[in-house]
Amino acid sequence: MDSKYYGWGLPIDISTNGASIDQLIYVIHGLMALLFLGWITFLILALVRFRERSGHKAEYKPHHHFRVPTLVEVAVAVTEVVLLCAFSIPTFSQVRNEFPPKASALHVRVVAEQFAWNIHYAGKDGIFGKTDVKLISPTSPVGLDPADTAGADDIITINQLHIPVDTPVIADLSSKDVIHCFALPVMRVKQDVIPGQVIPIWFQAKETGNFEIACAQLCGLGHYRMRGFFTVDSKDKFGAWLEGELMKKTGGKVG
Amino acid sequence: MTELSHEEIKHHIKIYIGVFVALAFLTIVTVAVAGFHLPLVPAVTIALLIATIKGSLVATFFMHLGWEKKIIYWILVLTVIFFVVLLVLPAVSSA
Amino acid sequence: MSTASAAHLATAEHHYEDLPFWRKYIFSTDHKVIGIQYAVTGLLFLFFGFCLMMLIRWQLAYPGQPLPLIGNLFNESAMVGGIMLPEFYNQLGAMHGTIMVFMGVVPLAVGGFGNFVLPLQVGAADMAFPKLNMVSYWLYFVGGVIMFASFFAPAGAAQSGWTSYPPLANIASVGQTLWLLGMAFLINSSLLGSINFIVTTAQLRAKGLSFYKLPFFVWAQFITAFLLLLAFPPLMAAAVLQLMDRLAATSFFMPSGLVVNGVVSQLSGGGNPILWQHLFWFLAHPEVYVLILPAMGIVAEVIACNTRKPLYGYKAMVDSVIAIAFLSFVVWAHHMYLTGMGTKMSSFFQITTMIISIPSVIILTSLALSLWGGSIRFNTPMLFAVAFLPMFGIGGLTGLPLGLASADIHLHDTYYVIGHFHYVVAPGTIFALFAGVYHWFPKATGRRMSEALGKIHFWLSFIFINGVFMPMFIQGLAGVSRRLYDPTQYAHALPTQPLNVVMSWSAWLLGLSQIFFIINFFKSIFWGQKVDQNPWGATTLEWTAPSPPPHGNFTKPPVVSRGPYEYSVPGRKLDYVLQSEPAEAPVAGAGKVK
Amino acid sequence: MEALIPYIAKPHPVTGVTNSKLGIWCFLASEVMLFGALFSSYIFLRTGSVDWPHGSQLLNVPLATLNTMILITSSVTMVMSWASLAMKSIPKYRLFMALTILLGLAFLVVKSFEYAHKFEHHIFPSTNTFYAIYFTLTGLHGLHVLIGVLVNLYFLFPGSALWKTNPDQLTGRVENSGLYWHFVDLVWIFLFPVLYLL
Repeated sequence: MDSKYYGWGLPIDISTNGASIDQLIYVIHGLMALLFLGWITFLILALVRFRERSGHKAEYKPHHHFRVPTLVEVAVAVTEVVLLCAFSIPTFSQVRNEFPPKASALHVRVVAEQFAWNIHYAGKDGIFGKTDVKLISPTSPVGLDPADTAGADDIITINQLHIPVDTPVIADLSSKDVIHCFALPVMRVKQDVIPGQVIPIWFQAKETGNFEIACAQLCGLGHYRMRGFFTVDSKDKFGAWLEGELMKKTGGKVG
Repeated sequence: MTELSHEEIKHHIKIYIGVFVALAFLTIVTVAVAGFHLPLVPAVTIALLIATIKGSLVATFFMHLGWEKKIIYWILVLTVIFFVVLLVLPAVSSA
Repeated sequence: MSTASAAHLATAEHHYEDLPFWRKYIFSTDHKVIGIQYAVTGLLFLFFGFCLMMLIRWQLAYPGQPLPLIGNLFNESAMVGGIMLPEFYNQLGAMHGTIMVFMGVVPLAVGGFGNFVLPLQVGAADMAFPKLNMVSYWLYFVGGVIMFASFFAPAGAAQSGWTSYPPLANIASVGQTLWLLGMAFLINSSLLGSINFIVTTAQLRAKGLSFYKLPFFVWAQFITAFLLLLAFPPLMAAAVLQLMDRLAATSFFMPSGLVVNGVVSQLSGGGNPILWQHLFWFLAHPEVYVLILPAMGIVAEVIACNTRKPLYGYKAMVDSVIAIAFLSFVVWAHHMYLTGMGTKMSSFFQITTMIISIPSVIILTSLALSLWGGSIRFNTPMLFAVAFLPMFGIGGLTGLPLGLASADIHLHDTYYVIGHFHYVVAPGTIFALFAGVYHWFPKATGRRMSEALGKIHFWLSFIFINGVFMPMFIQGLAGVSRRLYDPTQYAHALPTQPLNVVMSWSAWLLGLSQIFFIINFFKSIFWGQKVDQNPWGATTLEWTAPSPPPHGNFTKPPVVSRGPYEYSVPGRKLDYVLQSEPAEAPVAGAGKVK
Repeated sequence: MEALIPYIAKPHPVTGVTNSKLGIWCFLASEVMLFGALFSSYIFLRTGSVDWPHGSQLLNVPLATLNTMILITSSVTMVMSWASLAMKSIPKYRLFMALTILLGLAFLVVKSFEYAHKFEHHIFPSTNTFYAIYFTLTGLHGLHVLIGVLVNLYFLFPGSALWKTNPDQLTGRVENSGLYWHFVDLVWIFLFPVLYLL
């Protein structure tokens, strides 16, 4: 975790969607600074020029109607419309609606629980094994049904999310107990994980590296230590990792 | 209301009896309609229609809203607007 | 006012004088005594909430290190060897929010200032329902005591944030049930209080005081009362549902198939946690306008009085306040962009959020433009009121990126949000409340607070409050989540950890600088400089009554024929004209206020 | 001891209402929002659920119809008690107010039979979300009926002493209590079909 990823401002952006989000944040902060500076100079000017001093009297009716502020207010309204329609709404629908085709995407299930992220990979057959709440136990965090053959090659990791670079990833977020919030700061991904619902999100990484998963919604006394490891591997390194995990699971027997 | 004369109040009492009969009748109608076990949407619309009629009868005559002052109407209009926003709330989450 | 003469007023007055102490000061029905009771209790809870925050800041600046001096005062469930436990940290966070919002700022801004100043400014003898007014104070008091006592409940006070999101709140300890009970009392107290405000403003205005001659402070309180009246009951309903969930094992907010720390939940399920969020934020957004509108009212009064000129755009400000009231009911879900909401709905709430920012900008700009052409006196209330403008400006501006769903993806539930709403509430509302205390202290006690101590209090608070909240935006942009017991666990939060030390020291020094206010406040009650009934030369009706006003306020019911801010009227000796001064024949040039 | 507050018994010349009438209507507005939030939760839970049962199968509809009739009758006797006061006839007022109180109590008795029947069959709010919202809605409504009965009891006995000193004020107060009572009846008029018939 070297520090070129994180600093005082926005963290590094390695997501395909990240650019449009960062652009909106920079543009709006620029406008806010502009508006605030102009506004503050007026305030200081007015305070100094109209301070109480001998020989100076307040005017009962200001002799000129202020046109500038109304123009500024109209300008603020117009910029807000532009920010909405040109930046925010399109980006949000891109993030929320335009899912990549399932075939070309890596599909994972993320099951949050009080104070850990369980990541469920479908394995080679690409089919998730059936899971049942009653089968959940310390050794089987997502309650994988051993009888289901599709689940034999599934891999379940705790706090370890590996994804291949330049490949779209679809993650089905669900929670076992309370509301958590799945956040990947470097991917500009953040989505509440609501128990009783499965919320699909998608993201795609542009660079490899070791990053982290954060929980952004108060979920109890262990909320602060619900940190997961998010690793973006090259395609073959990812394949090798998956293979390694399968070996670990099946104790060397062919999956 | 307090400065109504005797004749007016006697007239009002006739109205109250009339409203009572209407309410009783509409209650029986509602229960009868429910007996048909209509599909959900028509059942809801009819039931709520009847309930709204009964409600407006109670409000107009028993609660004297029929001849109330403007300030009370303003408060009720305001409340109805936000009541509707509140009822639209479930639609918000499913959209 | 019926033809009852002043004599009748005197007998009512005389009868009041010989009431026993506990009827005159404890269970009083005089709006001024109740106002002071609200204000003092509100200030005490504000200070208590502030202390909770100072503890939080220790854990954030030096995570895991024992708290010096008072560390071992806490029992085992809170601190072990002076090191704070996560449960206690979450209690501090949840109760800091609850106490500051529901038991500190609202009672001070609406209960204290509203009760004391509104009847005087509308020229009424008292609130429309004095007994109801007393009941609403004591409901608030009981609610406050329950909240305070919940710290000593087994496993401590509520610890699921001031928003108490289920299912976390449902499975929390008994402190959460006490939180819900306390909230029930606070909600009903504000509800009954708002009825009093609406009826007093609508019915008991002095003769000639039409709605558009009302001071802006009265407008702000009047509109706030409607927000309280119509927005609080949904939270009452949500509290009832959560109480049923916690006590009767219902599942309004508990979905089926929950597994809580390894145990499959036996609840019937079928509920939805999002329902609580909708009902909570349906209240909480009008609630944040309940926090800011009275502050804008106070700032408007102080600015008008100390610039010696009428407010700029009074009518535009009143229309904006009304617009804010309506819009505040249709923006609530911008707190919930990331709960899996569809793009249609998030677009709707982004649009309403942008629209509601416009009336706020209009009010802020009108207040700033009111300075132009004035003769500005920089006394302590004016310093706080003028500082309110840029501070609320920052609070408002930083709301924009949060209002845009795409930018909110990164900034949601980070310190950016904490910085945003604290800029609106701390250097915003609380600075305005300080301005109000300094401004109306002479009316309540007949003595002025010391200017020297006031100015020290202002400058120290101004510097340190910015020291606490400005770095939060930097942390927010870095993606640091809120409510983290130990931020150093996350790599993306490490670079901003030194900022936490700066912010914590600023917070403690901010705490120290309040000592100047506390000394000034209590010293001036007894030894403050005596003043007449209108020390600031203001125009509104409360300055026509003696200081402190007797029971029944005005010896002769005032008759109003002028606008609220008749300052520097050309052709007059004094630079202000009281609202209740009879209107002589229209002098050329002395036009009515627009 | 109130200072001199006008418009307690006489209406305000401009707004045309007394303080207490404006106050009671504000209170009823907040009650509309309270029950509105609960109805909204009902809709939220019902649209979100998969197998929402039909009220008519699980609940005793004839008993509820009887309860509706009781409450409607009590609304009439309530407004008659106010009309008797307006016609300055105290005995009629006492008769109708007593009837209203008895009908209110009858409603609560029928309601307690209904609850007792459910508890015997081990049906509790925790059984499923339908019963949960049923018990919460009817329970809160029943609480409001109980408070209405207590207020009316006050006006039947100690409160009516006001008749000698300030008849207009008592008439105004009984009218306000009537408005509250009609509102509680109005809530039941919507509660009955929503819970029992749909």
